[in-house]
Parts: sequence; structure tokens; C-alpha cells
Amino acid sequence: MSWIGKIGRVGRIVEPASDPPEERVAPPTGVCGSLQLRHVDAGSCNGCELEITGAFSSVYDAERFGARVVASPRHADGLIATGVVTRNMHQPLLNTLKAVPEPRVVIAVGDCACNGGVFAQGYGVVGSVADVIPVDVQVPGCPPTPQQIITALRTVTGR
Amino acid sequence: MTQATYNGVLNLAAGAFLLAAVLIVWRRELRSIVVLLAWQGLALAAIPVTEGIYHHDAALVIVGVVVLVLRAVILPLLLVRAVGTEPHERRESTPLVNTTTSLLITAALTVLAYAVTRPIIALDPSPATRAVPAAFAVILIAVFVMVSRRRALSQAVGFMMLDNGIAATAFLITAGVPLIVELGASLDVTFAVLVLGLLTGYMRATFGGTDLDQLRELRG
Amino acid sequence: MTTALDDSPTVPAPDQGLTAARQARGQAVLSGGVTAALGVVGVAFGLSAVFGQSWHLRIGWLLPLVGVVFDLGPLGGFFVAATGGVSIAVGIYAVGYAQREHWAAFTLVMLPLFVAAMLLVPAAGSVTTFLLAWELMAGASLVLVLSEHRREAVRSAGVFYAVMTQLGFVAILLALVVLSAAGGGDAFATISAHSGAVSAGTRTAVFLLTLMGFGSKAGLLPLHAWLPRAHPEAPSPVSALMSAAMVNMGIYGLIRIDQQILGPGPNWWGLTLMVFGALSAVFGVLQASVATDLKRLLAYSTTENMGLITLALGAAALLSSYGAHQVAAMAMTAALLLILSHAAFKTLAFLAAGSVLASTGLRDLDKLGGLARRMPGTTVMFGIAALGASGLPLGAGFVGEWLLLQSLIHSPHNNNTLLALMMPLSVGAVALTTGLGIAAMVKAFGVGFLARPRSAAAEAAAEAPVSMLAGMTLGAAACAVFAVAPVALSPVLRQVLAALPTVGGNEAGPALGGYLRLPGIPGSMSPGLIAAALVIAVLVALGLGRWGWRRRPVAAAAALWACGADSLSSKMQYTATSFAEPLQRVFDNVLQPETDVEVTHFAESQYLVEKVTYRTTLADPVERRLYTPVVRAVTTWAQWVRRAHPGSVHLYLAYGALGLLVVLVISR
Amino acid sequence: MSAATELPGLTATALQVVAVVAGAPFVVGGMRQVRARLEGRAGGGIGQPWRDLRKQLRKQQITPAGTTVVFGFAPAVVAGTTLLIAAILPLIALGSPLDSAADLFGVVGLLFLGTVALTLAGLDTGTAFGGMGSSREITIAALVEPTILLAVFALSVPGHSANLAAIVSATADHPGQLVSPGSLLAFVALAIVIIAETGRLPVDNPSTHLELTMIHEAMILEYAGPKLALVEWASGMRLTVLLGLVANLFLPWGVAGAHPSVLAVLIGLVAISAKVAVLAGVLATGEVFIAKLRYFRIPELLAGSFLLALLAVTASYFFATPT
Repeated sequence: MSWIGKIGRVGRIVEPASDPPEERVAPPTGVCGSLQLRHVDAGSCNGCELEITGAFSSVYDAERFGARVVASPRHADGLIATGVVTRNMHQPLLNTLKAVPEPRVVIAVGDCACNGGVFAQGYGVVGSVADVIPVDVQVPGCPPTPQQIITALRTVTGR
Repeated sequence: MTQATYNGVLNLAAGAFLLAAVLIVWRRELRSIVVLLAWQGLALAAIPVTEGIYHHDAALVIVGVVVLVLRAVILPLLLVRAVGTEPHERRESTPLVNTTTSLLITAALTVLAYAVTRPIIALDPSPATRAVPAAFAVILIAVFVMVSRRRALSQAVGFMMLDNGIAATAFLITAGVPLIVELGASLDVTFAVLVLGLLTGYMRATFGGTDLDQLRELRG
Repeated sequence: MTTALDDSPTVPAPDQGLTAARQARGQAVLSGGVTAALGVVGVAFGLSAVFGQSWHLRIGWLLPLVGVVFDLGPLGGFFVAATGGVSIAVGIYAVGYAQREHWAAFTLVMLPLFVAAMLLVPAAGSVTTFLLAWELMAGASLVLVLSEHRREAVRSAGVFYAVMTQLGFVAILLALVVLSAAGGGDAFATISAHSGAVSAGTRTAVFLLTLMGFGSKAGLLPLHAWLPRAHPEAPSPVSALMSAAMVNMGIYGLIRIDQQILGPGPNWWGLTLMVFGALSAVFGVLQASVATDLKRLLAYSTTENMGLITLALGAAALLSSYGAHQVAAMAMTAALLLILSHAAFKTLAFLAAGSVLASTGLRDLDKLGGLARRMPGTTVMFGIAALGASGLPLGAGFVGEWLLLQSLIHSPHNNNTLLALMMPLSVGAVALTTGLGIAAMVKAFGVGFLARPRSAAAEAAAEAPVSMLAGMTLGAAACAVFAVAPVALSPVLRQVLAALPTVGGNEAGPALGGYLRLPGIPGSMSPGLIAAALVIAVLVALGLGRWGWRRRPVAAAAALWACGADSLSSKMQYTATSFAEPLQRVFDNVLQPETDVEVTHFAESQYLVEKVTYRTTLADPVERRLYTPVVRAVTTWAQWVRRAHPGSVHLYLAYGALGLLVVLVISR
Repeated sequence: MSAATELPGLTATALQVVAVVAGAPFVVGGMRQVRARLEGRAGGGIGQPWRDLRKQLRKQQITPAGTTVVFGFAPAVVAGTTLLIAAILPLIALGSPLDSAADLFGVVGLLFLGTVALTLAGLDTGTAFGGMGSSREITIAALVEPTILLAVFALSVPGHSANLAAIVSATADHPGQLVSPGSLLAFVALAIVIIAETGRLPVDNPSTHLELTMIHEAMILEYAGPKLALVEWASGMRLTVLLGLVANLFLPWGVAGAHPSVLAVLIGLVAISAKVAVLAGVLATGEVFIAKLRYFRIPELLAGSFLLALLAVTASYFFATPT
């Protein structure tokens, strides 16, 4: 019972939504207001993971814009890739992309994913995500804030 | 109150009475067990109150109120006090019979109770006697709880369930026991609980726990 | 005899290979054809007997003193027809199977004999004839079980089966002898005429003995142990005959002797039947749901179904002893329906398992898999059988179980403690049986036939020849009829019900029209309509799925999702063992599995695991608890007896003389 | 009866099916929304599942290597059985033309048929997770069956029939039976088994991302695009239909008669929608407070519900109040 009271006292903790961004990527057909993503850590330092977790947390609540993270790439409309592509994760990344049904988007989160960041030219590094697979949306920042990530997601979901 | 509502309320009380017993078997957290016991006391009190109102018997209503105060308020409070302060005391450490089995045993006991109380119902098939099996089932379940639990406190709960069951049977078969008898019984239980509370306290002080298996070590 | 056994099942030398092959083919066709023909005859006679044309035949010279008496009534006709139906399918199937498996001539001869014996049992009209036919059936089945006698497992199974079936025969023998002594005659007709005069004690004795004898034949707990041993080891057509037709003879005996001839008994008879039935059903299905040997699983499922049938019989007896004839008739109808549907889907299941065995040499579900692509026909057949066995709608078993449940929940319970306690518990038992049955069948079909092959042998599986498929198709057709249009059976069932004294008259039974209506109770069901509606609904669902298909990219095939890795090895699949592991854990204290896990570490470090071996053995607990002590006792006793056999002729003569003296003294 | 009188029953049934098909995603969305609000989030809105469905229906269809027709048709079978159940149940009106074709046992059978189809599909993929999900699902189903049938038994005692219309109308005629212990215990038991059968907390977590904790989700990991849409849709419809069943079994008010007028049908529609909405809200609220049960503690839960169902039967036998 005390829990209900607590819920009542806490109330809504979600940040107020800013109005949707103007520029849109051409969304995959049908993806209006609904975007399931499979997250692939291609070799990240887990900084971006923390921020992504924050973006889907109660405070930023990316779900209100129709974005969700799913377990199986078959259920997904695209990948949300973080980190530089290491040699060990190169093939898995390609496999995962192959497993996503068409039409699909790839969202690269963080400097490493966009341009290699601090790990560029590392001996175990194949390159940035864009070097390996076509990337539709890039979210710069090391790490990007949840707000930036959500804005990027909204450019796809269009909400 | 009309016949129908009387039937309904009485059956409902009996059902809730039995349900509380079943849930006590089901649950393991001592605190929730005590809460369930309070609910059972409420259901128990509902029986004499209903009968009193239906038969226009003031004494029964008073008995009911007394039962309510004692069994739904005071005794649970005492037990809550007795629930250990240290966290590992909060749960019934794995009972001697695992939960699934004890639930099935409870089912068997209930069916048995229904079977053996058929003659009583056949004797005088009034709504009150028709609810007797539930009360009797609670008695059997209480005995089973006392047999199968380790913690002194859950044994105390079992003991009080037993007493609840006896009281309910009395209320249902004879249209209510005299006030003084009920008071005496309830006082006994109160003292029993106080003593148990003390005992558990001492045991915790001595052995650091109220797992009754450890009492075996008392043998010289 | 010896020549027949030595006739080795190896491929003959190439020079006379052609002729030998043609000869083998001819033999197989002959044997299978005769079997099927016998089946046709059985169906014809059975149906004609069901519809009132009673056959009576007495052959005086065949047996001294009493002669052989055949007397086929509606009840017997029902079982003869059921057996015949099974035999037709098996006969056609055997044509292909015998060639593929290079059956010995001896086996080819015994198959029709076995069928003939089974057809004679329900037709027997006198105690002597019945016992004769019964023993013939038992002997023939034993020989057939032993037909692959070169394997050790087969031999031990044969010994087990021989002992149990003979003990059962002894029980039946005693019972029937006592009965005919009390009933004042050898013919069943005479006995049932005088059955009123039989004393209560005798009735009880007869009931208990027959329950033992027929129960062991029907594979009821605790006398089921021969089933899961003999059925897997026998050649699959024989398993089908035994599991779908022979076990029914036990049920036939229970109905014929205890209900038809002895007439309605005291209500504890029905109670006993219900208890044993419920125990057998739950235990059988529990063992089936954790079994990994396909044929063993099916054998345990036979125990389960016989348990359900016995439960229904008991319910019918109990209810009619309380005068609830309509509900009793429902229960009896349920029993008859279950007998038929079980015969159909169990034949089909064993035949399908047989073609899997013939093509892969595997019975172990943990090694099977991926057959759906390699043996599509067989897979469809087994799917139909499994659906029937799981008692779901569109399955053969559904109508029977539905009726059984209805009869249980509609039993009049007011002011009767026994019924009020018995019925909910039996509903619980039946429900648990159904649920676990679904799990067992999903395991058998899903693990054995779907997914990817788990061994090279399964990889190399090939579809069964036409004749085998044809035999299975018959069974599948029967399943379909029972599942969708039980109305086809209603005249037969009405006739059989009318012939049973324990359940009321002709009109009491439920009406199996297009709608299945319960007598005097608002309740009805229409499997055909459900099937049609379901087809429409599935089409509608497909339509929903096609919504917006124009905007889709072209459909594609892709590799399985391996969590980013390149490929999944077929070793990563769930096996039958792992599939049933949760159930095995839940029912741990009933099944009592013996599991041991060995972890071997690397020599370098005890923190690095080199390999882990997990071994679990599920011995039948009843067998372990009950049979082992008995067998031990018997062996020790046998040791004592052996002491008396020093082998000296004089001593044996002395034994004889002593015996004679004793007899003389007593009979003085 | 002539076609003229038959027509309303048919239309009501058709309306029932359409309402379930259209409403199920909203039920799921509403439950997610309630949960989001209780967690202090804004939530995706009630229409979110509809958006997901529309999108999935327009996506590419992928056939995993080595799967058979079983995998291909399982979603349609699940959805089909659910649609059929929706047509049979007295949700809006009593006089469904299929009412006499299948009683409560038949409905339970159809429900399990759908479950079996999906389990076979999970095994058919031949992946580790698929088999795992199937094994868990079938185990739970096997343990649910006794409870659900005993609950049916308890419910069929007052109306002396397992026929749905008979039960509903019997309860509507004697509302006094609702406060009897029998029906209360049956209600609790049925609620538990429905939670287990529809894969809600605490038995299964519908929104988990971790394969090892999945039951229902693990079986459908390989589905993509339209087939996935069908599966999700079907599971939503299952939930809706079962909630509607419970609502009308225990609160049978507002259900139109056998040959209803247009107004009655509308009232029935509004009533069932309101009941389902309330039940779904309660369920979602409850789920906020509980965590997923350890898999091998689930048998305890089901044994408990079995006990409750058994008590329900015995109670409704013995408490039979003289009427």
C-alpha cells in the first residue's frame, strides 16, 4: 500500500518533450511513430551504452516517441550501433544487419561510431561503423547526451 | 436481514475464513502471515455478528465484537511485535514440507474435512451447519501448519488458527457460546501468545534464532 | 522351429539375389495380405454382430468334453470390428515393412495367426474357448515380440513379457474357473443366466482376479511394466497390433465378465476401477512426458489411455450403481469412443514410428529431428496421430475426453459424499493427464520430426515406401473421422450400449448427431462445426496477415539468427531430454530420476573446466519398488526348490509315490 | 427459427470478432500506458501497438533457413483459434451461432491448440532459444490445464452446464451466487491461470530483452514482419478475449440476449469494453508491484491455484444453498 502512496508523491518525473526536430531522414516505409531497434556494441567503451540506457529511462522516456529496444534483430527496424568496429565484432555486425528485415535504418551513436573517435587507427580496429555498413543517422558526441540521442531517434520516428 | 443475504454473508465469511488459512499455508513471509491471521480473525468475527443480527441476539453481537477486537487487532499486533527485528527472521526458513506438497496436503485435508462433517450437516442442514466443514478444515490445516513449520512464531500462528477454527465451529454448530466462555478462551490465547513472545525473545537472545530444530540441542 | 529361428535376416548372395528378393516380396505380400483380409473379415463379422445378427457356432470335435463355442454379440462384435480395423492398416503396412526389414518367414507366418487369435477372443462364447483363444493370442504375441531375438534387449523384454502375461493368464484362469463352477456351466450364456445365484464372496473373488488378469493385459498400474519393455522391442507393426488392439482385450474382459456377465456389482467395484484408472493415466502420461525413446513414449501413452478408459468404465459402473443411468451411459459412451480413437491414433503412431525406425534405425528422440523435410508423409501421419493422442480439438481423442469430463462434472452429487469427493478428484486427474499428454506429444512430434537432424542417421532419412504410407493413410482417415464426424459411430455405439445391462436402456445414451447433445443436460458440442469454423478463422487470420502486402519488399530467406555468430550447430538445439527437464524437476519426487554430473578440470588449473558429463536415468519407480523385491524373493525361493532336484531318478519316483499316497489319504 | 430472427445474433457475433480484432491492440497499449504512468513516464500512447502492427505488416517477410510449414502457419493458427474463441464466447450477446458447437471445454481446447501451434513453431526453428521457450511454455500449459478445467467444473455447477450461455445467464439470474465462496475461489483460480496462460507477470515478463528469462518471447524470436505482427496481434487478442471471458462469467451484466435489438447490442459492446478496460487496468497496476517469479517457483503458484479451484468445486458442492 505504501508503494501506491509513493507513486502518488513522486508523480511524473519525465522531462517535458521539446517540439519535434524539423529535418527528417527519409524514414523506412511504414516507420511512422514506431521504431524498434536492436543495439549492437561494436567495440564501445560503454559510455554510449549508459547514455542510451538513460535515453530509454523514466526521465527521458524515448518510448513516448515510439522508439523501443528489442531483443531480436528480426523484430527490429534497424540497428543502433555504438563504438568503433573492432575486428572481432566486424562479422557479427554484418550478420546482425543481415538479420534485420528490410526496410531498415542504421543509427550510429557516439564519436567512435561516427568517425572512430579516440580509437581511430587502433591496431584492433576495422574502422567506424560507416566504414563497414551504410549509416543513416549519426549522433556525434563522446558520449552524446540522452537528449541528443532522443532527437536523433525522433528524426526517424517523426514524432 | 433476509434469508438470502444471511446465507450469502455466512457462506462468504466461511469461505474467507478457509481462504485465509490456505493463504497462510501458501505464504512464507512471517509478517504477511500475521496480516492474513488478522483477516481470518475478521472473518471469524463476522460469523457471530451475522448470526446475532439474524437471530436478534445482542449477546452474540457483543461476542463478535470482542472476537473482532481480540483476534483481528490485539493478537496480530502482539505477534507483529514478536516478529524478529533482524531480517533473516522475517521469512519462514524452508518449511519441513515444500510449498507445493503442503498445498496439495491442504487440499486433501479440506476434502477430508468436508467428508467427515457430512453427518453433522445431515443432522440439521441449516446454512450455519453447512459452513461447518470450512471451520473444521481450518482446524486440520492449523494442525498441519503447527506440524510442518520451523519458526516458533509460525507455530504460534498455527496455534491461533487452531483456536480460530474451534471457535468458528462452536459458533456455527451451537448458536454461539456464552460470552464468558469465549472471553476465557480468548484470554488463554492472549496469554499463550504473550508467553510465546517472551519465549521467542529469550530463544533469540540465547540461540540467535527461533528455528525450533535448534531446540534439539537442549537435550542433555 | 529351429530352422525358422536360424533363418537369418541377412541380404542373400547376389547370384540368387533377384529370385530371393522376389520370393521375399511374395512372402511379405502373402503375409500382409492375409492379415489385412482377416481384418476385413473381422470388421464385417463384427459390424454384423453389432447390428443384431448374432453369430453362434459350436465345434464339438475340436476340444474334448466341452468343444469350442463361438458366440458373437454386439459387445464382442464391437471389439472384433476394432481389432479388424487395426489389422487391415497393419497388414497393408507390413507388406512394405517386412521386405524392408527382411522379416524371417517365421514372423511372417505368426503375424496373421496373432490377428486371428485376437479376433477369436471376443468371439469366444464359453470359458474354455475364451481361455484357449486368450492363450493363443498371448503365445503368438510373445513369439512376435521375440522375432528379433538376436538382440539382448529383446530377449529380456520377451522373458519379462512372458512371465507377466502368464501370471495374468493364471489369474484369469482361476477367476473363470471359479465363475463357471458357481455359474453352473461352461458357456457364458449359461453363466450370465445363473449369475444371480453367484454368492457375493465369489463375485468379489472373481472381480479381483479378473481385475488383476485383465488389468495386466490392459497395462494398468502396477501391472503395466511389460508394456514399456515389450512394445519398443517388438517390430513396429506388432507393437501397433499389441498396443492398439491387444490391450483392448483387457478392457473387453473387464466389461464382458464383470459388467455383462456378473451384472451390476457393488459400488466399490466402480470405485476401484476409477482409482486404478486414474493412477494409471497420471503415472503413464508422466512417464511418457519424460521418456526419450519414441516407442517407449508411445507405450506409456497406451497405459495412460487404458487408464482413462478404465476410469470411464468405473465412473459408468459407479454412477449406474447410484441410479444415474443417463450420466452412466455418457461415461460408457466415452469409454467406447476412447477405445476406438485410441486404437486409431495408436496404430498410426506406432506405424509412423516404425517407418522412422526402418529408415533411420533410431528410436531415441535425442538423435532424431529434421524428418519433416526428409519424410514428409510420415511426418504428417505422426502429426495426425499426436494431435489425436493429445486430446485437443480436431484430434481423434477429443470427443471421448470431452464426454468423459461431461459425465464426471454432471454426476448427481447431492447428499452423496462419495460422488462429491470422487468426481472433482477424477476431473483433476483427467485434466492433469490431458495437460501432460499434450506436453508428451509436442515433444515427440516437435523434437523428433521438426527442427534439424541431431545425428547422421537422421540426416540420411528417406521416405517410407508406398505400401507403408498406404497402411498409415488408413489409420489417418480413421483418426479424421473420429475427430470430425463421430456421428458416423453413433449407430454402432447405440447398439453396444443397448447390450450393456449396467448402463440404462437404448435412449439413455448421448445423441451423436452433427451436434453431440448430452441427454437431459443443456450441453452440446459439434466437432465438425468447430473444424469448419476453425478453417474459416485461420483463413481470416491469413487475410489479416496479408494486409498491406503490396507495400512490402520481396520476401527473403535468411540464415537462423545465431546471436551474431556465423552458424548454429545442430548440437545447440533442445533435445527431448532438455525439453522434458522442467517437467522432470517439477515431478521430481514422483519420477525419482538418478542424475549425476561429472566435472573434469584441466590438469593445469582446477578453475578451468575441461568437460562436464551429465547423465540421468529414469527408471520406472513402480518397477523398482515393487518388482525387484518380488523377483528377488522368487529367485531365492527357486534356489530352495532346486535343492529338491538332485537329478536321481529314484528320488523323483519317490516324490511321485508320496504324492499319490497323499492324494489317496486326502480323497479317502 | 427464420433468418430474420437469426440475423441479429450473427451480426452481434461478427461485431464481437471485429471488436476483438480492433480492440486488442488498444488493450495492450492501455496496459503499457498504465504501467508507464505508474513509473512516472509519459508512455507511447494507447495507439502505439497499432502503429507497431501497421509497420510490421509493411515490412519484409523473412523465412529462416530450415523451417517448415509448421513455422509458417503457426501464427495464423494462433490467431485463428483466438478469433474462433472470440466468435464463440458470449461477449456482447448470448446467441452466438457457434454457442452450441463448443462449450467451455471446447474453448479451453482451442486455447491450448493455439499454444501448441506456437510451441511447435518454436521447436521448428531448431534454435536453442526457441526450444527453451517451447519447453517452458508447454510445461506451464501442462500444469495450468488441471486448474483451468477444475475452475470450469466449479463454474458449471450452479448452471448445471458447461455451456457458456447457460453459465452466463444462470449467473445473471441468480447474482447471489457471486458472493458464494465457490465462485470467489473459482475467480481467483481462473485469474491466476489466465495470467499464466497469457504470459503476464509474475509468470512471464512480456517486455523482457534477455533471452534467458523469456518464455513466450523466446519462441517467436525468429518471426519477422507480417508473421510477427500476426503473433503479437494474436497474443493481444488472447489476452483481450480471456479478460472478456472472466468479465462476463463473473459480472454478466449488460450482455445482450439471444436475439437482441440494435440498442442492446450497442449496450453490450460498451459494457464489455468497459469491463475489459477496467480488468486490464487492474492487471497492469498489479504488475507494477510484482517481479517475475523464479521459473521453478511457478509450480507453487499453479499448485496454489489448483488448490483454490478444487476448493471452489467442493465449496460449490457442499455450500449449495437451498434455492
